[in-house]
Amino acid sequence: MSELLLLFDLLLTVTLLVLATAAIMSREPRRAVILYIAFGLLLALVWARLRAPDLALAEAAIGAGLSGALMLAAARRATAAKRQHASQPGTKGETS
Amino acid sequence: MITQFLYGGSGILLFLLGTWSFIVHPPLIRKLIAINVMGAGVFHTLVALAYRGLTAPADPVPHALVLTGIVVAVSATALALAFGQRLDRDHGSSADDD
Amino acid sequence: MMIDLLALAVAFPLLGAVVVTATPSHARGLGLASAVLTTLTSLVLSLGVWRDGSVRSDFGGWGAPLGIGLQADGLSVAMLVMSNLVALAVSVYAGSYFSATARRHFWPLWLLLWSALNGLFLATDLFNLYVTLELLGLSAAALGALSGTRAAVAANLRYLLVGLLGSMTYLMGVALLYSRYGMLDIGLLAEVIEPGLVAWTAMALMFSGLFLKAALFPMHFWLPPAHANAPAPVSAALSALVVKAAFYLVLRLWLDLFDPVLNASVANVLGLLGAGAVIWGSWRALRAERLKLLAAYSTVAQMGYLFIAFPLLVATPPGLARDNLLAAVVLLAMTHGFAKAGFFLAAGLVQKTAGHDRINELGGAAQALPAATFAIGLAGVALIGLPPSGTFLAKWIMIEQAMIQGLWWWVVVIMLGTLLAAAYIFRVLGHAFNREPTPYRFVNDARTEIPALLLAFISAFVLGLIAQPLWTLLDQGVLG
Amino acid sequence: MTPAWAKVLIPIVLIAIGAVLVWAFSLAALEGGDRLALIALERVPESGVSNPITSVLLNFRAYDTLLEVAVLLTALLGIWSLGPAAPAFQPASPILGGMIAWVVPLLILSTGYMLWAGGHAPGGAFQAGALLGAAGVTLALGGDASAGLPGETRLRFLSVLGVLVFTAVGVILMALGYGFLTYPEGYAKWLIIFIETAATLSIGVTLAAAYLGGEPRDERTSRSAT
Repeated sequence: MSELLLLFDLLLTVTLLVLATAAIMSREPRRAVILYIAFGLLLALVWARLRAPDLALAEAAIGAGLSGALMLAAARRATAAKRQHASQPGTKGETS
Repeated sequence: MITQFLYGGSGILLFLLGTWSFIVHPPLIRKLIAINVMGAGVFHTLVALAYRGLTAPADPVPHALVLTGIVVAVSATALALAFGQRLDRDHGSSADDD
Repeated sequence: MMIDLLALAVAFPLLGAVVVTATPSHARGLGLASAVLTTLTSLVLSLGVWRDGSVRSDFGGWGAPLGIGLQADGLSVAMLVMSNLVALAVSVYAGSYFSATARRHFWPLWLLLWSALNGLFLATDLFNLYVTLELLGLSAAALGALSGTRAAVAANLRYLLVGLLGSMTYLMGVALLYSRYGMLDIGLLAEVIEPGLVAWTAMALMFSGLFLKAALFPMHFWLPPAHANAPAPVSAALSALVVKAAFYLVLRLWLDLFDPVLNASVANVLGLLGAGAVIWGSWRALRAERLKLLAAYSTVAQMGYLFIAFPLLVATPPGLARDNLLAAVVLLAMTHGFAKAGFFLAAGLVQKTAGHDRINELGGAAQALPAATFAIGLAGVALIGLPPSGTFLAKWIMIEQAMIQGLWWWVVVIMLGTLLAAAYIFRVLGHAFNREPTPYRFVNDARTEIPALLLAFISAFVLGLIAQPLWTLLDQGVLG
Repeated sequence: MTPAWAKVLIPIVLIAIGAVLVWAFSLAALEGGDRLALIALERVPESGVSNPITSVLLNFRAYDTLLEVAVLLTALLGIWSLGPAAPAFQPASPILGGMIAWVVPLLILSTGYMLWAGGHAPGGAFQAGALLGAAGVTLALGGDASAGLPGETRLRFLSVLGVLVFTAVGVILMALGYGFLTYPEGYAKWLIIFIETAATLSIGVTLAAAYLGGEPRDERTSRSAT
């Protein structure tokens, strides 16, 4: 039983870290935000497992949900601006 | 105990990942994700430390701290995004300043 | 009927912010009323501490480990008095500085910042401090961007982000302390904390977060653009109070919590960074092209002096000499608060009248705005450290103590910084006085010029000459 | 932007910091006790609510929570001070519109549940407020330029309601002689529910308004179109 739980814990931790890394490394704003939302939702799951259901709810609704929605709107604007930018001749699209 | 170490350790790792990304990635949206991952690391560490096994109830004090932290983080994120949007509007380019 | 002045010092500005947000058309009147009420509360509270010793109030009736409280002792009250007087002057000035649209944004944010400041100076709980730090950081960045220029928005966005990085690092330190000692109250933690890796790491985390917020060299990069581009009354508050709050917290944690953990090498590192700040900040101030940028770099330098005090404090054995040194540091912080606020308010007036604040083109400002120029001159006296300013007394004590302890290199740094400060102040005054005098009125716009003059006057004359009460005040709690 | 030496140095420094942190936290967890956990859990019955986190947030450490609501208000005021909002989203398609008509009442209903449940089960003002805010965001996504928010006067009032009620309760209790935010015996439950209700409304409205961005103006739609 406890070995199974430990395996579950390990799996959650590894997935959590992979998602965080993916969100951080992604250059494309929209994908980064979506990965971040996935990370937040998984974090909520982990907290539910750690006997913090209040926090799981808060993280899912606020941390992943509303922060995610805010950043997603910003990323959408950024992508739109970029596209508009690239379509105009003579201006450089940003390459960071 | 091992659960605390596993999750607490991953919290520290998240904190460092966030810090690193905050330092090296200039675009605003990436900095904000970095700050939020950093915060998630701190919160995750606190939640892991509050955990006292499957049978005992967890320590409610760190939980309350984390809840406060989550709300503060979303406030800061919203404000920073509004700053970024204001810069876009003035400049007509994306928020990739500094 | 019971009156808890500690709670009211935070609750009044909060309620003021609420009222001003709900009725933006009366923002100025209601805002000024809240400002006066808050200042009065703080002054009465301070008077009580001065007479009867430190007070503490526990909210919720739970007491220390479980609940949170506020506490006022000599050190916090000294900062509280300075901050509230400066903030009141800034409020009067801001009353006629902002346009009608900017006013409705300024007042609620300003009162929120004020409640964060009062809450920070009176806090006793490590996590409560984190919340006040965030309240302070968010309101300060939003206020700084009120001038609406692209440079201001970009600089204050950076300030906001750096501030967040700082508070997250601070919070990690708090988490570490909580996991070891299971409590957050500073007083209770101080009783059980023991030197070792845990305490040391927590201190490193918390201090590095606070250094970022205090703009300690070389983490000062965000300060000059953010402070130079903010509206003048906001610049005054940011430079005089907000960075000072982070320094106060370092001092508070140092004295109350980490005293057993600390050793000379940590203090020397702080002193070294402080020395770097003094020299680099003064040099950049000397080379600055704009008046407000000069003032902002001067803040970097002046923060440096405060950190130079740490190695001196550690080297001095407990006793009268150390108490004097500590009082000197507080006096230095207070004087700089008044002086820099007065300087920025006057600089804002110059900028508004001349339409720019380029130092080389200030010719004749002294004639057009005698009161503002006089305020800059007086504030300059305090920034350089000429007698009878508080800075003079404070630097004198610091130099004396450094000589006694044989730490002559800190003396060299302080002297060098003083010379550079004299150079950049006289550079401004030289440009302001370079035309034939024409008879103008001394005071042109009383509501903006008098606050600037008063602040500068306090910094140059009052604090140095009547510094004795400060010693009495610091006896309440910190020194005793 | 980042020089090559920094690209190598920063990770090395961070890994070193990480090693120290892991070590310190392990030491802390091994040596540390759980004193505050026991004290807090023991005194939950005295707090007026049975959910320990709500006890901590709204009773033991209520002052923290007051400042936290103030932080949220600060963010909203800051967003308002930065000028008009970004252009609104396109009006939703009929199918999405139909879904929104379902989702929004559901979210508002669960806000009420979450608020009520917070006293004894997982939930509370912040989770409830977030759901209320999510209802606003959903409306905004559907093309509602005001996200269901009222006009400026009422919007301003709702956004400060949380801080107002929280502080006023504190000050009134102080004036009555109990002490700032010190609930008299027997009244804790109702005062907490009162504060939480006000805070939930404020949090929801603030989050929705923050998502929308821009100053509150009754002529909002005409402004954002330009």
